[in-house]
Amino acid sequence: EQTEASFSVLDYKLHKLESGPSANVTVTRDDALKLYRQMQVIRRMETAAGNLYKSKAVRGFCHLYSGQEACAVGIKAAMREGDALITAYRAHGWAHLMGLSVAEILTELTGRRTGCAKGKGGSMHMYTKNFYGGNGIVGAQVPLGAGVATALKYSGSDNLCVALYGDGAANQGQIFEAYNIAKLWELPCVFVCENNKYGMGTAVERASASTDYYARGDYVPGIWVDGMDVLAVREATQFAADYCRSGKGPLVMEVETYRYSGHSMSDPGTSYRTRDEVQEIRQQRDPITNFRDRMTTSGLATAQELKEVDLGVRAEIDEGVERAKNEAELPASEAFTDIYSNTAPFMVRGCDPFTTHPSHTH
Amino acid sequence: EQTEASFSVLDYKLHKLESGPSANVTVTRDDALKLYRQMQVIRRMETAAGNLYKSKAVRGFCHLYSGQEACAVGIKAAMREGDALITAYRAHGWAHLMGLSVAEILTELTGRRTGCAKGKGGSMHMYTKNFYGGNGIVGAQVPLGAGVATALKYSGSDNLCVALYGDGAANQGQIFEAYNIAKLWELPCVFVCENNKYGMGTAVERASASTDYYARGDYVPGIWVDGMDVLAVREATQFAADYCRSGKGPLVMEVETYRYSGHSMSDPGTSYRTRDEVQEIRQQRDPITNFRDRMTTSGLATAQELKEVDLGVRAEIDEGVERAKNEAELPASEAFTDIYSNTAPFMVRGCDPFTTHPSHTH
Amino acid sequence: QQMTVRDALNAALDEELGRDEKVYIMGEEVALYDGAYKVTRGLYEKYGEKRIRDTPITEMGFAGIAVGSAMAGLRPICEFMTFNFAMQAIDQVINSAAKSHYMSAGQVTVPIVFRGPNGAASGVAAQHSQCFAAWYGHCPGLKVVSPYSSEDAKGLLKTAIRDDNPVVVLENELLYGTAFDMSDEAMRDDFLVPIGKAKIEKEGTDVTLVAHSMSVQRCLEAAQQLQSEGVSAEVINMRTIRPMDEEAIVKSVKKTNHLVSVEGGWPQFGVGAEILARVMESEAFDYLDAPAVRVTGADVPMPYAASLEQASLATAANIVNTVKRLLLVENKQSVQH
Amino acid sequence: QQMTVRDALNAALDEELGRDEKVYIMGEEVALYDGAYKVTRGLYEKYGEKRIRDTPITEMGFAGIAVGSAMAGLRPICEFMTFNFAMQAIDQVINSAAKSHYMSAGQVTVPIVFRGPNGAASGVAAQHSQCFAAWYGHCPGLKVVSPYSSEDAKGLLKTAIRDDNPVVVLENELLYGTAFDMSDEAMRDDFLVPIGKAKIEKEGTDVTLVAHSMSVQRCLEAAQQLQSEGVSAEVINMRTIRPMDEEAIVKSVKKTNHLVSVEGGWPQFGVGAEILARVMESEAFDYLDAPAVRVTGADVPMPYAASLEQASLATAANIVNTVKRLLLVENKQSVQH
Ligand SMILES: Cc1ncc(C[n+]2csc(CCOP(=O)(O)OP(=O)(O)O)c2C)c(N)n1
Ligand SMILES: Cc1ncc(C[n+]2csc(CCOP(=O)(O)OP(=O)(O)O)c2C)c(N)n1
Ligand SMILES: [Mg+2]
Ligand SMILES: [Mg+2]
Repeated sequence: EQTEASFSVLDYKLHKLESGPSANVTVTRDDALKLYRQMQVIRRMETAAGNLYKSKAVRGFCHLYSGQEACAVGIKAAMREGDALITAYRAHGWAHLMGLSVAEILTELTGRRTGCAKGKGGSMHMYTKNFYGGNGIVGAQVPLGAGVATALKYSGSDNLCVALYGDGAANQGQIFEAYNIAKLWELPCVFVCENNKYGMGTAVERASASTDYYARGDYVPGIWVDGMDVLAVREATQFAADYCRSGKGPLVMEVETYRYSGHSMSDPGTSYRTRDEVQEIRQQRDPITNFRDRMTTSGLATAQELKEVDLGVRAEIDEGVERAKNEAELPASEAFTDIYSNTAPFMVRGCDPFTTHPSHTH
Repeated sequence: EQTEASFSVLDYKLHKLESGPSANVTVTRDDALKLYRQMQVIRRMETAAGNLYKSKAVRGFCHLYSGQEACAVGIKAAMREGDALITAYRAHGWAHLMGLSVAEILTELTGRRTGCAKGKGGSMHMYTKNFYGGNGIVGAQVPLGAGVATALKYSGSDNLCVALYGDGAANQGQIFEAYNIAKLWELPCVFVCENNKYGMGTAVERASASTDYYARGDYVPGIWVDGMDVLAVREATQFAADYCRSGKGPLVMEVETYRYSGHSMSDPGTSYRTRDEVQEIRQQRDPITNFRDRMTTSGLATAQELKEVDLGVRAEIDEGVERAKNEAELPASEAFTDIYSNTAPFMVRGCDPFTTHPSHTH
Repeated sequence: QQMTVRDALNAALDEELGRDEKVYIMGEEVALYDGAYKVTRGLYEKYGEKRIRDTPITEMGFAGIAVGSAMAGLRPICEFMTFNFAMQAIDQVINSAAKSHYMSAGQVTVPIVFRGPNGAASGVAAQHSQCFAAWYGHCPGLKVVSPYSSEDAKGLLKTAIRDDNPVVVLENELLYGTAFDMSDEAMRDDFLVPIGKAKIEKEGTDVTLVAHSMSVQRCLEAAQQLQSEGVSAEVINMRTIRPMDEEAIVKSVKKTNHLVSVEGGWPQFGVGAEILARVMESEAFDYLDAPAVRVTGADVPMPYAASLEQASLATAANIVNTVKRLLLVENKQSVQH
Repeated sequence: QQMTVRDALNAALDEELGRDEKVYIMGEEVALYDGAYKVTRGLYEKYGEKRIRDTPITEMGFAGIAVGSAMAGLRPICEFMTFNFAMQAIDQVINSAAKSHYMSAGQVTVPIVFRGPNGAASGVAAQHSQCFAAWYGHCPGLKVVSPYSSEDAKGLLKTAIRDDNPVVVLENELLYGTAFDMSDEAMRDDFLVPIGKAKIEKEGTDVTLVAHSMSVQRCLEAAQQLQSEGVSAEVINMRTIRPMDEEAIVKSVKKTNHLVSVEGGWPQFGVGAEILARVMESEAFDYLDAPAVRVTGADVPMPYAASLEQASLATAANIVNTVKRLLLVENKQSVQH
């Protein structure tokens, strides 16, 4: 049994950087087991969320992260205590990595009392300490993330903020506005473009005049990394974080990845790409399968050990699903609280002039 | 007396272009006289506008173009019949070059019947055929210009649209959105950044993480040109126009120039830059003085001939000022027309429920 | 025959694209993907990429481009995937589209349609559920329509496309799949519904219910319930938010002497506020036997969970209870508190 | 002593910057240039560039950054050079600032102030003259204030800065240079004006005039004219748009039995619409001896020229004429038509 092993990762691409992270990455057995487990939890949780959606227990939008697990898990592994993060609506995995339990996430999706946002947020709007959501407006989270970085720098901490966005979002003007201010103010912000090849049904080349997302910060240095390789992502994030913490300002990181499901549950995801394309990536580039192979081949863990991890994951998910189905529903009164913070109680106007509700419950 | 002469201009800077315009520019005597006269009309008209403002005949904002004449005149000289243009609020010069008389412009400023927008637009909002304004919202005119280019391409013409914006505007996200769509759609649009060194009181380095405005289109090729040299601007615009007309899509052109006055009439323009700085540029780089010198030195025209031109210009301006002061004011009824195009007459609500006004005058 | 609102909108687009070469559609996913909500289904295949254009996710940029192209003579139909996202572009809608004709004293015209779903869908939470009728209705230079049925949808959209001014067409995602009867006239390709005219969906004598979009349905449900309790409600489908058909409302109030406005959006500074104010300022005021009141969405950002969302959206019960209060009908179901 | 609104705002900023290290100011030209309208004069010099930050002209970007920094614990004051430009950023104001506390069930707080001049200034035409009071007032999650006098300005801004929620402070450029009396209390650094409470600027018995910002001045002028004709007008300065002080209005109407709302913005779906609707829905309705009506800006994009602008902005004469109509006072000046 190995206590650590090294692997070579796909070459990074660099923009306005003299040197990049190491293409040879070492990982300990413990870390590897953790990374593996986290990816599995996300994969299985998304499957569970998808099933709950199909059974109509989840409503509205539900965007799954399956296929992209190495991005979140790799980035999180390089983040420090106190580092902050913000992402878009494809947020379940991140909500979990940042601290929410599977049950808190799934019960939010089904609108139960234990939901992490008391049923007010739903799939797209989950939050916890240092995790600023969950945002449903494409691109809007990026300036917000730069703002979080502003606060971190302002308070003199050496923490940073990671702001994620998709390849579709990458064309949004406000992202360029955020790049500019982040560079002028030397903000400790890692802008991460998760390039999963499509924004809804639009392939990257159809939406972006340049698909070199890592270079689109112009004067902001950038780095491209294989987003299907959790070790590469971790290494690149470590590099980016060091860069930011050293006071050099922001950095753009493109993680190239793939989304297995449709854009959201209502999208079969087959009209704008072939089933073969999806199958091929699942078979050849799956971040979990490949990492499992690396672990067993290198002797970091045995197939049996990983199977046990899988069983533990399944139990965790099963419990979450159970609670998602059986916890009590939220009372209607909950709809009228939390409109304002720290404000004297008042009566909230309901749907007719004779119907009002207290703004605070006791 | 020479019929034409050649001059060398400051080196262009190129972004993602193999080759650029010629640094040796030839101009005929007739063209030179026209360029000279146009610059003088703008310079004198702006002085007149400023004076009318100071005498309180002009209200609100009044942004003068003095110092930047070579940009507009040089660009216009390379435009073809049917080419379109849009700019921001520093629009008097352009309004004139695109076809409005000095009197139509100055009477608009003083709110008289013959004003080019019937007193509804004022300094920032002037329009005429192929000239889409005059826009008071920083940056907003750039997507509009790309839209005009969309229409030109759609209708199969080989005309193009010039969309101008300032160095301050250059950071606006919607400009990057416009670059992207213009490139994807291969629009015949020349994006022109008039870098006059300041956006209100903010020097370029304080607002822009990169001040290489000609390169900020990333995947859109760009060219830098000396905006104080009307011949350089004309030559570069000719190059850009040829590029666009050949179907290659958009191009970014940075014209480096200088604004002599404050940002608007309420800005003395001296708190964020020194008087010396302004004086030095006026003395050494003034586009009109320098061009006059070139003309006389090369024998394209005599000092006497240019003096006569100046006299003609003065008469034109004087007449405009006269009318600006003496034409009849606009009747209040004008405030209530032109809200909608081609719509049945209706009564417009005035300032109280008992006061209404016809939407159409006869 | 029956037709869904989606198909009615699609037919309107198809007919107007066929009729005028200058009409084109742009927006996210409108072409290859057939529209996020499939309103543009089949049009890309039929008209090709010159006429049906996918855009990047850059609302401000593409809305500005659409407006510019209208200024230069085209007749763009700019689809916003939902009007929530149009907030990123609202400066171009108001400052560039709505005001340019006026600022130019009529020299610039902006014949453009902004369309897409508006208001709450199901379970899409606070950022995806806002109703923008009052915001757009506030602004001179814009015309604003909000269709309910398939006839409304087809006729108003066609009129909007032919209008020489910027028209905001506020659709409703929940109605896209709803089938309505279409008259023979409405099936024709010259069917137009005038902007600025409301429609009486149901005649009645005791109370006037004025609503737009989805809320018309709530009113019709309420009217049915009220009928069974002996109250005859007249239901007015506004169809247009700006210019509002004040005359239709006044006329109805003169008959019924009671008015309730119903909408899906927030109560304060909403559509109902304007309706009540208009009635107060008009001759209808003297005919009111009770104050006019508003039924609206609750004054909260929209929550996600079903149990909470339900409490935040006006139902037929809210309307019925409100009407009974006004009419002092014996209140069988007690008013919630 | 007297103080201009500009100085009052400046004092509020200075005091709160001094009081709480987490408060900082950002916006275009707020630092080196001392503010486009000089509201932040001297603060950069005093507090330095960490606390007073110039931004590039990128409203959506810097507003988003301000909101994000509030989420992470700072208390930003985000100046918009005017609220017209905030339209480019309104998605961040509504979808990020106003809704996040709710969507997160209280986990995220957004203690931010958005401030700047709102409504018409002089001769700045259609794109620079819009009043956004009704738009922002529409949205739960926001608080919206609109000061008139120097006391209002100082007290409301200080309260807004200390509030843990997003507060939109709608100032008025035309009032910046106006001097008002300041009480001793108002000069102190602990002077606060509560959000949600209106102020009676002048007591009266015959008609209630309700207004905000600049329009309060128009009301006071009108009240004076009316006085000389024997009509006693009560003038209510709303101070807050959301939450509106309905109680104050109702109480006054119960006394005067007449109501006129006055505002600078567009008539339809404006502030007055909400006031009229509220009164109609409240107990005040039964006390009205005549319908309440609105005095507003005209229903046009703002024209540039003085002669046209004047016809588009409500004057004291509009108020006087309107009140006389309501009160059926003999109408010496005939109503315009
Ligand atoms: C401003 C805005 N425009 C449009 C949408 C609708 N929308 C939601 S997700 C999405 C695609 C985004 O693609 P990408 O950024 O690549 O992220 P991915 O879904 O691939 O993770 C679109 C168009 C939105 N939510 N917000
Ligand atoms: C969206 C927006 N924000 C702010 C303003 C206020 N403003 C008007 S002009 C200007 C400076 C623009 O500078 P630049 O683009 O360099 O143009 P210049 O004035 O130098 O020609 C600013 C901040 C505005 N009109 N629109
Ligand atoms: Mg994507
Ligand atoms: Mg400039």
